[in-house]
Order: sequence, then structure tokens, then C-alpha cells
Amino acid sequence: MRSIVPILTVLLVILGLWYAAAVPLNAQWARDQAARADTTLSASQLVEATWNQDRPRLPTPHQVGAELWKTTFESCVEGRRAGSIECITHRRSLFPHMWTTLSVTLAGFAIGTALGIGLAVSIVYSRAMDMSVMPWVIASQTIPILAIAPMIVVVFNSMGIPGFIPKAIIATYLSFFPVTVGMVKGLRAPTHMQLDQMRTWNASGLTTFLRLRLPTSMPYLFASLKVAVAASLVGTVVGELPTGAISGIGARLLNGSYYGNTMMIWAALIAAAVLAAIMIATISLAERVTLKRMGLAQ
Amino acid sequence: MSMTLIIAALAIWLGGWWLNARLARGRGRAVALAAPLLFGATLLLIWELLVRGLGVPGAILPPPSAIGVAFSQNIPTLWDDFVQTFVKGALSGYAFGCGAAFVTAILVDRSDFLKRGVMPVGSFVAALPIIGMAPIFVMWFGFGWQSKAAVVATMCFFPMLVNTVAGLAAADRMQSDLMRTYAASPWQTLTKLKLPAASPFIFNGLKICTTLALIGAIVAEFFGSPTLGMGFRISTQVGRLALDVVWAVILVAAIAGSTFYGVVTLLERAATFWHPSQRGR
Amino acid sequence: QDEVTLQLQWVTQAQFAGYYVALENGYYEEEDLDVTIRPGGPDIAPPQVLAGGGADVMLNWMPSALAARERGVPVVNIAQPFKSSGLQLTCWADTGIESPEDFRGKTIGVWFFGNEYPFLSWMSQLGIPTDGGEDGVTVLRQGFNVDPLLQRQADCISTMTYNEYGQVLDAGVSEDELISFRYEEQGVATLEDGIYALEENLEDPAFVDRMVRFVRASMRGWKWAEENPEDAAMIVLDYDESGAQTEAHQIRMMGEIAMLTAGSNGALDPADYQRTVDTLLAGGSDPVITAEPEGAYTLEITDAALQ
Amino acid sequence: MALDQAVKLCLNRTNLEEPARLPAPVISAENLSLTFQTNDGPVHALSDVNLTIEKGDFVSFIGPSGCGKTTFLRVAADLEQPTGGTITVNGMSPEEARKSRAYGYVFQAAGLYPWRTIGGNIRLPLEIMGYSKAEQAERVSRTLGLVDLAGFEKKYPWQLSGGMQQRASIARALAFDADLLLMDEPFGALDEIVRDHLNEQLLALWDRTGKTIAFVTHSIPEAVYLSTKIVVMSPRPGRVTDVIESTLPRERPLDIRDSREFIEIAHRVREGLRAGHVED
Amino acid sequence: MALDQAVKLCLNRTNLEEPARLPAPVISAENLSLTFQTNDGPVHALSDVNLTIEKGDFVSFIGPSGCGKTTFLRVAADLEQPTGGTITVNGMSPEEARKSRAYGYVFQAAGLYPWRTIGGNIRLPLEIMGYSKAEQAERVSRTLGLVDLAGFEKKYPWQLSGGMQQRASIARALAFDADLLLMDEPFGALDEIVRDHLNEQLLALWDRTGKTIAFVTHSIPEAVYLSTKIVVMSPRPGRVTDVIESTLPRERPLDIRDSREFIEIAHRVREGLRAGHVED
Ligand SMILES: Nc1ncnc2c1ncn2[C@@H]1O[C@H](COP(=O)(O)OP(=O)(O)OP(=O)(O)O)[C@@H](O)[C@H]1O
Ligand SMILES: Nc1ncnc2c1ncn2[C@@H]1O[C@H](COP(=O)(O)OP(=O)(O)OP(=O)(O)O)[C@@H](O)[C@H]1O
Ligand SMILES: Cc1ncc(C[n+]2csc(CCO)c2C)c(N)n1
Ligand SMILES: [Mg+2]
Ligand SMILES: [Mg+2]
Repeated sequence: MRSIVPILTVLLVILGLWYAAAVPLNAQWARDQAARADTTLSASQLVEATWNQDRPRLPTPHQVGAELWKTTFESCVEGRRAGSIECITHRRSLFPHMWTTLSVTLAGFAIGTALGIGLAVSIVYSRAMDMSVMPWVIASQTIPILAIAPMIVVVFNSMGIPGFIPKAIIATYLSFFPVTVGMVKGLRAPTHMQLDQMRTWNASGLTTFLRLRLPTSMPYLFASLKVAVAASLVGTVVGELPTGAISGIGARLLNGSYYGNTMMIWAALIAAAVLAAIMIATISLAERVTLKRMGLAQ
Repeated sequence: MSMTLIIAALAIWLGGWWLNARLARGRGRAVALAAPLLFGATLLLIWELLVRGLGVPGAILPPPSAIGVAFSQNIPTLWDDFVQTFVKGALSGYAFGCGAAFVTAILVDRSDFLKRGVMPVGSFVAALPIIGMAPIFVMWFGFGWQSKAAVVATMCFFPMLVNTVAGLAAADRMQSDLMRTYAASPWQTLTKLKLPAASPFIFNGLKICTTLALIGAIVAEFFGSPTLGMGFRISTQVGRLALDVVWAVILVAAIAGSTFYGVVTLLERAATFWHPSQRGR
Repeated sequence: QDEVTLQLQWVTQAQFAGYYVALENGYYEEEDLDVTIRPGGPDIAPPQVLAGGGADVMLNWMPSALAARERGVPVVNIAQPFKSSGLQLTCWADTGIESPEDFRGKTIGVWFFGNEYPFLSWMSQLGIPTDGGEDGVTVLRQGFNVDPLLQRQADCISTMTYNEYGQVLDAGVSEDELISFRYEEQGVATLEDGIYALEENLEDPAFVDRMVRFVRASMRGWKWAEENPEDAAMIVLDYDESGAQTEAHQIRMMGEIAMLTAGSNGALDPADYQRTVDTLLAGGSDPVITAEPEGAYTLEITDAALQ
Repeated sequence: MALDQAVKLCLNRTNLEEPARLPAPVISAENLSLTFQTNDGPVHALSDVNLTIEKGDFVSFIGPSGCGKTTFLRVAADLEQPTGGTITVNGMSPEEARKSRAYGYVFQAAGLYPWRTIGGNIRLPLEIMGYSKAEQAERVSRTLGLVDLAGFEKKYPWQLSGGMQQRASIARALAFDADLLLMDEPFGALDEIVRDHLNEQLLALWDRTGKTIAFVTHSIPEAVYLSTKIVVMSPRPGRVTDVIESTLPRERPLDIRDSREFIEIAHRVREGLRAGHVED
Repeated sequence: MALDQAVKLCLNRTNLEEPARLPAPVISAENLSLTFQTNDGPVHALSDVNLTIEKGDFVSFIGPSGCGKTTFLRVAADLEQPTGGTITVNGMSPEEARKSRAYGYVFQAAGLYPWRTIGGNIRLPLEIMGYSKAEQAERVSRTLGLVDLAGFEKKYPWQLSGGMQQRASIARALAFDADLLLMDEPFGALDEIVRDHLNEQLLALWDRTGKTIAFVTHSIPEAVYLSTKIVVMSPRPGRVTDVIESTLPRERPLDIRDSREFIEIAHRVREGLRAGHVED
């Protein structure tokens, strides 16, 4: 709680910088506009103009806020079904898009976590895996998966699997890596002494895994889960760009970019940030509960 | 015909695995090098056989051999793309982002107030899909490598910041108390204790950023670029269905990324030789 | 009902109104077809989707389709609802550009992804190098929006009459601040949105029959859209799942699109085809097609559909 | 009561095994050697060690740091493979002995699992060895009492002082029925008073149960006070330089440490140690 | 030679300061208290401690685990702020004393920086305090010799045994000229023989240089052997229960430990300790 004041201060500073940056970034257009209208702008008029443009290079926080409000709660003002209940939960509202993204993110995250843990276990238990696969796990992350996302989408399309799965696969690809790396570390975290202890009790491999390696790896697991879920979100968003940009936060980003609607981009970014924050907070909560129950958190 | 190729692929998988399992029992540098190479080679062979065996069209997934040919035929183009994207975009953004994060971390470490304010906000921003900034940066910084560097710098900033700040707090109490008993100046404490103690964390951040840098630079090119660059090449050649060239670019990216990662790992090894994690298992 | 999957080459917008109208008004159903429309997006190459079997028919610009043909994906034009090209270069008037000759030394935004060929061939016809320099043009790979022009990062950008040009105007620029060069008027126009299918599929009479019905229903849709632009725009808006399109924009787009589809009953005019091929063959140093294509179109389908 | 039962059990078992056990010592090492291959060249941790530990012995190992005390215990526990010579435990190979759960091992550091309570830590080997729930609970509370930790069952290790943790780790090794205890400096982290107290307790336990104990320590008085046999070792290479049979009676009050006999044995141990220290 | 110089320097300084120093004890604590606020409530680590340490004293602190020995040293070193009472070091506040680099501190654990060689670790305070390169080298090799680590200058801490690391950390505190040494169980990790040897060395150093030493230990013989004054403490709350002035002469061969006087003092210390242990 002592952190509230510092956090608010930092946020205020960021807001201040944001407003300040909007002036020079948007000034050119404001001046052009004035020139077209054959007027000149005073300093305060300029500031006023830069903070309230329709197509700003940098929309101001209150514009983004307004856009968020509009696209979440007042989303249905156009089209044949304008004003109907149905359309509040559809299309224009950000919520269904956030849901699309969230569901793919979670799917990718779940598969990625399972895959990551599986890989980590086999790497820890098999020297052959450790030596031959580990370097490729690292190399795999240097492949710009995001650049080949469109191809993955197409390949899966061609196998008759459109939409959800290919996006989830891209999310998986990005999220399994932190889990593998973290879990390899975590599963190797028991000290020699702890392992020897198990030996003196003639514990089986499975017992050692369940009662020693797994508990020791928990803090590592949670730390990497937080990274992984953020990575999964990035993967989903990027995967959404070329899948016909039908729905999801990525589609909003793309459409915002396509129509030069910076406000839409920023609103989508904020929505993504909120999603990330919620997911990370959830994992933190799970972490605290688990570690507390394990007696690892004081 | 195709069936035999698929069966051959399976056989090679098993054979490669068996060989690797045998190899893994050995020790030494040679084995450590041979095992992953063998694994990679098996993978490529299986890919080749499956693509041919299943008759996958080249416009979907070319076989490795075709990629190799495309690579060797396009070396000058690939080199120019590499310079544009990796050297100009990724490296400069990496240096700038990591450098700025490093300086910020030192400032943050000096002030508890800053630390308490910046770190929660920082970890929140770090979780943002910064990739979404790419179209905005292209708008702000133009089509050249500068906008790519800006994307890379932004992507690298927070992971590096979070790691470095954690590292600067990594010196244990006794180690810092020792500095206190010497009445060491803040600068002396920084150079003689905090930075060395932080270096494993700093290198962790640097390593994470190597992969981020390449991805950021390439994806940023999707939102506008001059007529060269790895991202440009990939997206243009996909349009022409020249998938072999596309994969050649990906190959370049993988080589560049792995080398980059490897170099940072070597530096890490040299700088943190004293850390238990570097002294063998 | 026979299933047909159509791969668009861009996001849902009035550019594809005919197909959405046919779907909404039940024209496909009347032809006993169950049509799925897949929107495209940046970096989705419809020929690739077709080659992978992800769709039965696609929309594509002819340069890109011919390039795919040379690359071993034998796509065939089966109908051509767009008669004329909407592609143009839009420049700031105050840069002093009055004719294409003035492009020298200027920066121009171009769409790639197979759409750069008409531009390159135009420049090579004019003898203007495209690799920068004093008397060449500096080419940018333009993103998906008109910001490079508005932010003056480029002196000229590619626009479609029906879409990006309107966006520039929407941004508050008046028409007399701009000067546009339509490819159509420069004699380098290439055919745009055509309907393509895979050659091997066309050997199957059942498939051909499906295509005949598909083209017939689609053209009905197009004609309806031309006559009812506002309603057509609304239908498109309904099908836009991204929720990003606006009413005004789609209505205007539909109006412009109607002018491009106007002269076509769906059948490809071999003269237009030949002009496109000639333009591409005249292309610059890195030609999109190296030889006159064979069998790149068939009139069989439209003949059957429009009789 | 429970304690008495355990003692009875133990005695019963001893009686049962009496006929078969006659010739087999609990630990018997012949020309035992162990060389570690390290980056800096080989380290001779044990070299030609000959040693016999009989049933019911309390054997202390003493010697400078790095002389191979821990290594010897580890070899006996099958945690390290000898590179030469032979060693048997209960007449079997160390591996067989380990698999038959013949011994309890107390490590040099407490090494409790931080995610288990004290009770949970002591229960761990019992769970692994498949004791019934009821028996687990019974044994945990009994051994906790034995090391004066009754009431701390639900606490986590980090809520206890270093000395209490060490005692918990001893309890963990006592919880299951092993006739042989291998203890590596179990009292290293304790202050003198607590140490004295635990020394008494350990002696009493040993006396009661007739367990065989191999005990590593750095303290000469401790070694003399506890042992029936003191093994003095010297390093580089680790070998046994002296084996001193104690002449003290089995019954040992704390003030036996002021007796002439005690001081003499202590002196002999000190001399043995000093001899091994020349090179340091 | 260098050693002699250092001694002379020290003596000189003592002489120079003589007139001003007369009444000021090196450490003087009055009603010193320190309470830690923890999650489980306050911990009274020190409570009403009154203590004076004169120039040239060798003071040992002994007491059960957790009685506040370390805390007292840390307060004197300005590493912890007292919550009540006053303490002066060399007549100044602990903070001023720390800033004037009045003391050398040896921590309970070696705490060497793993990224520096042994030589580099010992050189560290010298670099910070701005000694010349030549003097740094000279002092490093001198103090390394003092703790029998000559030849290990280029090794890294993890390449040394625990005992050697501990000695290196002692050398680090001796390398610069502080008249006051605060040593927190410096010999805890060592075996008896090495410990005896270092005890002798430390006494000799103390005798030669006239330093003032505050020394924490768990070993009664060690405390008696080394000190001019033994402070016995008891826990919860940490307080001083007894201060025993040693009657042993300054000159102390190792076998003084068998003398009657020694045994008597040791007995008194043990009694004091036992009294503090009732609640355990
Ligand atoms: N795993 C290992 N690899 C290499 N050398 C080892 C290993 N374990 C022990 N040694 C070396 O073997 C020797 C004996 O070690 P050991 O642990 O048995 O000594 P110790 O008598 O228990 O010493 P201490 O009293 O310090 O515990 C030492 O020199 C040590 O450095
Ligand atoms: N930073 C701290 N926060 C809370 N309590 C502390 C802290 N440091 C010490 N204590 C408590 O203060 C008391 C005194 O601790 P101190 O370290 O001085 O004991 P000690 O006499 O040095 O013990 P030992 O012989 O085990 O080193 C203990 O109960 C300890 O738990
Ligand atoms: C990456 C990419 N760039 C350009 C086109 C060509 N194109 C076809 S329709 C259309 C929209 C016009 O408003 C454009 C630009 C494409 N298909 N993909
Ligand atoms: Mg040992
Ligand atoms: Mg202490």
C-alpha cells in the first residue's frame, strides 16, 4: 500500500509526458490545417488543436479514454442493427474482441505450458534430450515466428483448420520457451543433498519427482508462467493480423492502422494491456496461494 | 513411392534418436557439439522426405534442399537485407534499448520512491504486446531502419530494466554491509559490488532481448519499409509465392539470432565465470 | 447444396459487396450453393490458400495471379467482374508534380505483395530508375494506410479510387491540394479483382458446373449492389466482424466500386487481358512474368453462366 | 509408552536375528579407496581405508576438514562409488543395504524441505517407505518428543532457529527403523549448552535401542564423550591414522568429562589429529 | 619488516593521540536497546545493554543462539540503528566512526566476493580507501602470509575450502589500519587444530599491535583463552548477564588451557551460560 503514492506519481508523470509529446507530434498537422484555413494559431490554440485532432499521430489520453468508452459501452451507433441489444455484444464493442483474443491466448498458453513442462521434464531426465534438443529450443526462438505467422495460418487453412488453432499454435510457440527454460532450472534446483536424501530412503524416480523436484520447481514455474502468458498474448495478437483480421485485438490493431485510426490502435493496445494485467494478476494470485499453502511464502 | 519416403522418414527419426542416445553417454566438447548437429540434421532429412513423400506443394512448404539452393542464389540480396534489418534495425535498437534500460535501472536503484513507482508500472508495460506499437512507430519515425530500431528499443527496454533492477538488488546483505563498513562511496559500491553482483541478471536480460530484437525488427517491417530488409523480403516473396526465398530469409534470421544469442552467452560466461550456474552442474 | 469457399484478398469491405449481397439475398442458395466467404488480410496470399486447398475460388489482381502461375500454382481466371482499374498514385500538388516525369527525385509509396509490378513496369516504360538517387524515385513499401502521405513521409502514395483516396479526403485534405495519376489513364492499367480457380479443378465437369452457378449468382449480386449502393454497403457492414468499418465510408466506396464494375457482365475481355500481359512483360529489371502465359483464363464458365 | 514399545520391538528383532548375525560386522571396509576426478586433477578422498564397525558400536570420525569423513559415510550409504577396495554394510553391498533401507542418514546441514512443516519433513521417509497413516502419526510425534520439538510439528523450517532445524533433521533419520545411523556433524550448528544436552539424549537413545552409530564431528570432547571407538583421519590422501577404543563405561554422565580417563583419551585424539596436521 | 613498520605506525599514532584519548573508551554503550519489528511481533534483540570496552581490550561475547551478539556488533558498526540508549565508538557516533573507517569487521560467514580472487578480495578495502597500488600489493601479500594463505592470492573463493575462505575474510579485515576489530564467530567453520593455531596468531597480532578486539564465539575455551573480558549474554530479550574480567596474563601459551585459573574462568562462563539457558 505504501506503493500507491509512488505509482500514482509515476503514472502522473507518464500522463504529463504523454500530453506534452502530443503537442510536437501533432503540431504539423494542426499548422497545415490552419494554413488551409488561412489563419495562424496562437500557442494555446495550437496546444488545444493538437490535443483534439481526428487523426492525431499521438492521440491524447482523454481521446483514447473516450474511444475506449465508445467502443465498449456505446458501441452500436451505426449499421442496420444500430441500437439493438444484440450489437452491443458484437462487432463494434471491444469486449467480444477481447474475448476472442483471450480464449486463443489461454488455449495457446495452456498448450505451451504443457509442452514446456513436458520438454523440461524430458530434458532433465534424459541426457540425450538435454544435449540434442536444448540448443534447438533456443534456436527455435530466434526464428521470427511472427514473420511466418501468415504461412502457418495458410498451411493450417489448407488442412481445413482455420482460425482458432493456427493462432493458438503461434501463441504456443512463443509461450512454451519461457516455461521450458524456467522449469529446467526449477527441476534442477534441488540440491545434491536433497537428492542424496531421497536416495538414502531408496525413493523411486517418480517419488523423487513428485515429492522433491516438482515442489522445488514451483517458484520457477510461476515466474515463467507470467512471462509465458504475456508471450502467448503477443503471439495471439500477431496471429490475428493475417487470419483475415476478422476479430480479436489484433484485428482492431490492424484495422486501426489500415484506416489511420490511431485512436483505435491505442484503444486496442490498452485493451491488450488490461488483458495482460488480468492474466498476470491471476497467475500472481495462484502463485501466492500455492506458495503459501506450500509454506514457501512467509 | 511416397509411402516409402514416409517410412524412410520414420526410420531416420528412430535411427537419429538411437544414435543421439548413444552419443549422449559420452562426454566432452565434441559430443556437446555433435549431438545437436545430429538432431538438426535428422530433422532436416525428415522434413525433406516428408515434403517429397506427401507431395506438399512448394508454394506451401518447400523442401530444405530448395531452400538451400535459394539461399546460395540470393546471397547478395540476403546480405543487404541482413544489414538493413539486423545491423541497422535490431542491433542499434538493442544497444539503445538495453543501454537506456541500464541507465534507468541505476537511477531507479538509487531511489526507493522511483523503484516503488516504476517497477509495477514497468512490469505492466513489459507485458504489453509492444508489437502493436509498430504501426505507430512507422508513422512517427518513418519507413527507414529508425522506426524498427525504435520498436526494438521499446521491446527490449522493460525486460532489461526489470532484470537489471532485480540484479542491482541481488547483492546479499552481508556483501553490502561490507561496503558500508568501508564507508564506500555510492560510485564505489556500484562498480565494485552492485554491478558484478548484478551481472548474471543483466546478462539474463541481454539474452532475452537478443531474440526480441530480431523479432521486433522483422515484424516492424511489415508495417512499412524501404524496399529491402528481411521483413520486407519475407512479405514480398510470400506475395510472389517464392517460399524458398522466404525460408532462406528465415534461415538467415535463425543463424543471425542464434549467433547473437551465442555471442551474448559467451560474453556472459566470461563475465560471470564466478557464478555457480557457470561452474557446471 | 454444393459447398464453395471464396477467399477474398482483403478485409471485408464494399470492394467485395457483390459476393456479400449474393450471400445475403440468397442468390447462392437459389443456385443450390453453400458459400463460405473468407476475408483476407495483409500477407495472406490467396493463391497460396488456393494451392493449399483452403479455398475453391479466390479473388486476385491479375499480376499477382499470373506471377503465381509462373511459380507453379496454375490459377485460371474464370470471371472478371471488375472492368477497369481503380489504382492510382496520389501526390501532394505542392510538391510541384504535374506529370509522371516529375516523379524523379521524389519518394513514392507502393503496395508490394505482387501489386508492385504495374508500377515498376510503368516506371521502366518512362525510363525512371526505382532505386532512389537524383533522377530516380525512392520507393517505399507502403503499409496499409494513407499516413505516409498525410505525414509527408512520401510525396505520392498508391491509392484506390474507392478507398484510400477517400481516406485522404476524409482526413481534411481538399481535392485541389492533390493530384492523382490513374493507371488507367497512363495506359499501364492491369486487371484487378478477378475470380480464379485452380486449373486441375476445372477439368472436373462437376466443379465447372459449380463455378458456373457461383459466377452467375455473384454477378447477380454485383448488379444488385450497383443499383442499390446504400443497401449493399449496409450488408457489407453487417458482415464486417471487426467492427471497424464506418457507414459513410462504405457507402462512398460502394459508389466508386460501381463505376469499376460497371462495364463488365462478368466475362473477361481478352483485349484487357492482353493489355495487362503486355504491361507486365514490359516490366523492369525483375519482371513478374518472363513469358507470355498460356491458358491463364477461360471464357467457358462465363459463357455458360451468362447465356 | 510408545518409546518403550519401539525399544522392545528393536530388542525383539535383535534377538530374532541373533543366530544369523554372529559373524557379520555392520560396516566392514577393506582397502577402500575413492579418487575424485576433478578439473585440477585427481583428489584422493579415501585411500586404503580398513575399518570394521560392529553391531552396537558408536564410532566417531574426527579429522581435519577435507580428510574424507563425509566421503566415507557417503560410500557406506551408497551415495558414492568407491574406486578401489570393498565395503559391506550388514554383510551386503552398500546398494543392497540402501535398497533394504538399512540406515538413516543425517546430513552435514539440516536440509529440511522448506515446503513441508517439521512434522511433514519427518513424515516424508515414512510416506516413501509406505508406513500406514496411523503409524506415521505415531512415529512423528514420538521422534519429535525425542528431540524436544514436541509442539513444533506444524511450524515450517524457516520459523525455527538453526539448532532446532538440525534437531528436526535428526528426528527425521530416527523416525523409521534403521539399525544403523550415519550422522555427519549433526551438532555442528549448535551452541555448547544445547549440544551437551543433545549429546546426552543421543547416548541414551543409543543405549536404549542398541543401534549402531557412525558419527562425524570436529569436536574432540564430543567424540570422546560419545564413542566406543574413535577413528582419527588425516587428509591428502584421506586415510585412517588411528583407531582409539574407548575405555569409558557405557553409562556416561556429563561430568565424566572431567575424569582422568576422559582427558587421557582426549589427549591421545588430539595428538593423533596434530600428527595429521603437519602439512597444513 | 613491513609488519614491524605497521606496528610502529600504530604505536606512533597511539602516542600522538594519547592526550586527547585519555577518558574515551573505544566502545561505550549505555542502556542500549534494539527491537526488531517483525510479522510475528517485536523481537527484543538487545535490551538495556551497558558495556564499556577500553583501548587494547580483547572482549569476547558468548551466549546462546539468538541472544543478540551479532546485533551488538552490528550496532557498533553502524549497520543497525539502536531503538534506545546510546552507543559511542572512539567517542564518536557509530556513523562517524564508520565514516572515519575506525574498524574492520569480520562477518559470521566469510562473505567473499565470488568475482574477485582471494587477493582481489583483500585488496578491495584498500582500493576503496585509496591506498597506492604499491602499498596495496604489499599489504595483500603481508596479510595473506599472516593467515597462512600465501600462494592462494590468484585463486577464486569457491576454489578454497570453507576454512580457508574464513581466513581470507579475516585477512581482509586486517589489511587496512583499523584500531578496532569486530569479529563475528570468525573461527566457527574451522576444525580444532586450525582453530588453535589461528587463536595463537590472533593473540600475537593483538599483542603486537595493541588493537582493540570485540570477538563473538560459541566456544567457551576459545573465549577464555583469548579474552581480557568475557561478556555473557542471554536471549529474549538479549541482555548482558555477566561480564567476567580475565585474570590470565597477557602472554598465553596454548597449554595455559590446562591451568586451574583457566578452568575456573571457563567454569564461571559455563555457569553464566547455563543460567541464561533455563527457558530453552
Ligand atoms: N564430489 C566431489 N568432487 C570432487 N572432490 C570432492 C567431492 N566431494 C569431496 N571431494 C574432496 O574429497 C575430499 C574429502 O572430502 P570430504 O567431504 O569427505 O571431507 P570431510 O572430511 O567431510 O571434510 P569436512 O570436515 O570439511 O566436512 C576433499 O578434499 C574434497 O575436496
Ligand atoms: N533483521 C532482523 N529482523 C528481525 N529480527 C532479527 C533480525 N536480525 C536479528 N533478529 C533477531 O534478533 C535476535 C538476535 O539476533 P542475533 O543475530 O544478534 O543473534 P546472535 O546472538 O548473533 O545468534 P547466533 O549465535 O545464532 O549468531 C534473534 O532473535 C534474531 O532472530
Ligand atoms: C499486403 C497486400 N498489399 C496490397 C494488396 C492489394 N490490395 C488488394 S485489395 C486492396 C485494398 C484496397 O483498398 C489492396 C491494397 C493486398 N492484397 N495485400
Ligand atoms: Mg564433511
Ligand atoms: Mg550471530
